[in-house]
Amino acid sequence: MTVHDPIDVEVIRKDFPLLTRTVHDRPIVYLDSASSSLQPRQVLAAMDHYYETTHANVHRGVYATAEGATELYEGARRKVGRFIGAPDPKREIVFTKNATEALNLVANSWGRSNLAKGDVVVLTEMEHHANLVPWLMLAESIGLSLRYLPIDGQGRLDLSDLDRIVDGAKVVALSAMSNVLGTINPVPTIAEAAHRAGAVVVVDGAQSVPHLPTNVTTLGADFLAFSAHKMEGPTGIGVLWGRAELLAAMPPFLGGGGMILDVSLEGFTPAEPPWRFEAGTPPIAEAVGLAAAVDYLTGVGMEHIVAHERLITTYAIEALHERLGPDCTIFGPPPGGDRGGVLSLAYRDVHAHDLAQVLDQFGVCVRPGHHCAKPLMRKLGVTATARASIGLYNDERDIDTLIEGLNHVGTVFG
Amino acid sequence: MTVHDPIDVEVIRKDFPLLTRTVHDRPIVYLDSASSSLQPRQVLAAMDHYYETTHANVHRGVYATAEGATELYEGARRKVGRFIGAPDPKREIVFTKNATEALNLVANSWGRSNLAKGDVVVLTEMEHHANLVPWLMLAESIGLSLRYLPIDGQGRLDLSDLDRIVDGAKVVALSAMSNVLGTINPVPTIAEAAHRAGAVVVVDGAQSVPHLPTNVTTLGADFLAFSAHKMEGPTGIGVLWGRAELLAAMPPFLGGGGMILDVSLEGFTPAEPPWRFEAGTPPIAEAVGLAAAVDYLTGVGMEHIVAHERLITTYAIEALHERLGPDCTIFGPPPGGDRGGVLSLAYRDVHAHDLAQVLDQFGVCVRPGHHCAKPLMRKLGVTATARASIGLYNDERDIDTLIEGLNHVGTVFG
Amino acid sequence: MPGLEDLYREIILDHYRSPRNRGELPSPPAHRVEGFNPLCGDEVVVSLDVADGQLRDIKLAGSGCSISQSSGSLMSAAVKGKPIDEVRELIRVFKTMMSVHEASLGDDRTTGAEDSPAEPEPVDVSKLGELAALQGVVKFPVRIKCATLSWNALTQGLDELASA
Amino acid sequence: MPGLEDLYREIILDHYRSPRNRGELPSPPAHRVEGFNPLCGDEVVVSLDVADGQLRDIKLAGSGCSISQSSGSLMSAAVKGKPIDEVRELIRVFKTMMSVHEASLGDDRTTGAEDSPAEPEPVDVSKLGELAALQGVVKFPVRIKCATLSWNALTQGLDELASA
Ligand SMILES: Cc1ncc(COP(=O)(O)O)c(C=O)c1O
Ligand SMILES: Cc1ncc(COP(=O)(O)O)c(C=O)c1O
Repeated sequence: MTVHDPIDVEVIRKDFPLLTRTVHDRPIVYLDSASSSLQPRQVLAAMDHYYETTHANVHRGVYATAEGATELYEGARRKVGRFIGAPDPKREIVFTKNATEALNLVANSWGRSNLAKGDVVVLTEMEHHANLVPWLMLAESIGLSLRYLPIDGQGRLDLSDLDRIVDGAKVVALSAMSNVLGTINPVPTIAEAAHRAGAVVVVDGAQSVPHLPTNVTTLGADFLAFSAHKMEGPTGIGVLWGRAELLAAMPPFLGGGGMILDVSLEGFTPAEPPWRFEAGTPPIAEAVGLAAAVDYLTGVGMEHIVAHERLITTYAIEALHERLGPDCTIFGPPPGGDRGGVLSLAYRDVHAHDLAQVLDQFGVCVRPGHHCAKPLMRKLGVTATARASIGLYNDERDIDTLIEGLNHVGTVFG
Repeated sequence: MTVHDPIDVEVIRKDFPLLTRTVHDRPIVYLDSASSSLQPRQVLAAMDHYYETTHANVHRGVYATAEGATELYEGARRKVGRFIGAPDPKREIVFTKNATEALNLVANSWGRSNLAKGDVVVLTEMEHHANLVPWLMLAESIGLSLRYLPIDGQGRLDLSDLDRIVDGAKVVALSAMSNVLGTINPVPTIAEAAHRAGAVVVVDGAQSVPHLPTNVTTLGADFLAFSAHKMEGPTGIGVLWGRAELLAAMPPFLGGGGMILDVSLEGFTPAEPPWRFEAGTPPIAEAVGLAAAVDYLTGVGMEHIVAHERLITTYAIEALHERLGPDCTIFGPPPGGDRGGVLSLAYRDVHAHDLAQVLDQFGVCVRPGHHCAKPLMRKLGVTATARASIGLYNDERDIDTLIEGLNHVGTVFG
Repeated sequence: MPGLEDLYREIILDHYRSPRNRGELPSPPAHRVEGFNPLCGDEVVVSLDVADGQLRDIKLAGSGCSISQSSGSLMSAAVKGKPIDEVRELIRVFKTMMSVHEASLGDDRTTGAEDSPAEPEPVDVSKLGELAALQGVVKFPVRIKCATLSWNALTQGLDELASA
Repeated sequence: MPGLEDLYREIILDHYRSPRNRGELPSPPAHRVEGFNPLCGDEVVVSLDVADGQLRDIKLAGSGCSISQSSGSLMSAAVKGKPIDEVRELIRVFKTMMSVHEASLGDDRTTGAEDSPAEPEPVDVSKLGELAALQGVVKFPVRIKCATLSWNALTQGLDELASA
């Protein structure tokens, strides 16, 4: 059966200037979108245009460019909100510096005002440090009891004990898609159990929002965090979506300009959400860039992106198995509906660092390391993997070059 | 006496694309650099070049672009460190999202680990909310005693009681230059008294670093915070400089990837500074842009910038007095060595908002409001001022247009 | 490009120079509400004397720009002595005129077609009397918050009284 | 553009495949130090048996890439049985070869002339014996941290013993 690829990769690739560069005299093969995606020229043009025609600080100016900048910034907020199906985009989208700050904001602001000693927080064994360390820090500070949803042999969450694990929990915080295993977690199922148990559901969407159509309501999330730089947007901006009622009841996180209603030498009154959580000059140009990235992704179509990436992921898994056989291990689930385009690889007993080094000679960009998921690495029994991850601009030839490089690893390390 | 202007404004202005735009059919007159400066094309080009040739996540890749991105990012750290005379640029510069986050970092990380109930923190009556609200929040949380250095009738700090006020203080936190009054504070003198009293000195350099040559050692600072977007750099990045020994003893602020040495399901070990304080993907392109801004400012020469801006500031103050007489009030000190280019204006009894609205019709960008310094506004007996602030690209004609606009205010509100 | 004359109509400047119903009512018995515009520092204090479903008296204090002051003054003149449901209806019509998007500051109209929300319902400006002079404010989105400051405080006051 | 042969010299691959002095010494009496490379997850455990100013025995455990493993193995072979000051001197020479900038990862050489620090002192590679094979690592800045991992742990161990 041939599956139709809804994306014309040749056309898409023309939008990404970095893909025209060569590395060690070979065309670059970018397989590190899970770390950070590339940016299309439309995103760069939107930011340049902003700086060249409309830059000004937001929210406090009446002159034309200040008004224009404010409109662009608040327009970006609404656009991002609609992109994830937020019921009230204007009030529920908080711009942060990255997904990590968004998760810290939840742990600190919501956490410190709603959790007390002994309260149970449920995480999973596959969490990124961004959705782990903030809770560990909070646990150290106020004394939480942390529980973990385990993973099974194929890198899926083992839900056989779900109800018992979430029982009595105040928070269930989990990644919608693993940045190591590519597993797309059944967030709606887990959220339902969590809500039945009375817990608030915090979803780390850093990997899912760029690659899957997202609707916070069907997801069952109470909070959702993600980063622009993984979804064809710029560095320097992330997003926290939170349910309006929850945000409204939360104390500020950082203090400063823009997040207050009034300040005296004795105290202050915070502003309404989302501004309450945006202290200081926000990432204005970055919000403009993120809005352009959302337009870009929407223009291509998230459904098409899913289909294309699934095609390439399946091709990659099958080709790696066929051409490298038992020399190559791929962590995570087999191809299928819950399999995203993140391939953590091992090749014989060669260390991930060495794999990535050899692959670099072929222009292939893969990332070696623990991928900020050290507990998961321990569980998998490795210290590092070499991770190839797929974006909308990747095609079968990229996978072929990856395999060519892996074959050469065999030659070097014989 | 004619004073020589070391800057050729016509040449400088060519670098700033936004200055070619018109507003209401008039050339834009940008007098809002204290809110956010404009960006020269060199800064935009550096960021575009980065995205188009070298973008990758930092610190965890071995492939060519990841290595290049890491070098650019760490190179920016060193360049910024040298720009402010940091003794150990590599280890003492923390990139944050803005000056506000930098000050929150100090209040939270250093503050929570070094301050206890009843401890004295000294601020000034002219602080920006960014250097006020974080301390108010900390005071609310752990119970601090806040004292304020008062201002005198000319908008200078009144130091007659300095030793008594800082006596017993653990922290003295102050702005090096007021964003409302333009006052350049005698930080070295205050820092000396603070250090004699055993206090740590936190300097808000958001207004001073863009406009004055800065050396953290001669300043006597223990911490210094500032933002790129006020110094011809991009939005989305700020800087905290801290003395190496202080940073080394501080706990992390935000938790996540990049700031850890090790993580297990039970706890974590933080990395060394500065990385300990940079959780998640940092503002990489923004660091590249900030480095280009530092190059730009250094290329023009900070000494030249000071001289030029002083010239325009003096011209402005004198021309406003001469041409508008008692109709126009300028808050802050008279022209002189401690007078920066921030002019908070009142015109008759017309509200700042209306002033700015009329000025907008002349293409003049000034900012009305409390400038995130509500306590200072109360002290000055106003709810808002219209603030015209000067950058290296402003000249006498900009001031003339400002005055033309103010004259028209008289006509409208007659 | 809207000109200043759209904003600074003669009625507005008149109410700015000579605000009606200026001051505070003793509270209690009057109900007192404060409003801030965090963006520009404008403050308003609205005192309400409500009895028998009627807004018997209203006074405004505080300080702000010509738009926030004149809007408050125009509002006080329009609502004073009116039954509460008439007041509520006037608030609704006025806020519709102000396009209901003021909370976001930058409103949808200006950010391109695909960003546009459903068209706001047309407003019967004739109901508004002198208040119609504030219509020009809509062309200056940043000033909408100024125009609605005292109206929001009034709404809050009525809500508090209703739920007390 | 440096090629892989600069990095993966034969000696390095040999020490990677057959690491010398592998394991741990019972501690106490041996001194035990752990090193992490947070960037890639490499871990090393160095056990030191020091007495009478002499590094009597050394063993290395942990896991990591070919560079960190072979560097550790080469180091152990070079320092085992040596007087402490000779060990310290070897560390100094080795770290100079590694260009002392490893802490910053991106090092100054590559970011333009005005960024360059003072030239590092020239290294007498002849002192290094087989360790000279690691010279090629300098061309791969990201890998310098791998090469110095066990050396930093050794330094820390000696420092701890010296101040104990
Ligand atoms: C004196 C002063 N401190 C702090 C800040 C805060 O800077 P940012 O908004 O970039 O965090 C500003 C600018 O708004 C300022 O003028
Ligand atoms: C699953 C997951 N969560 C969180 C993050 C953190 O994102 P950022 O570094 O942009 O804050 C990442 C990416 O590194 C991720 O993959």
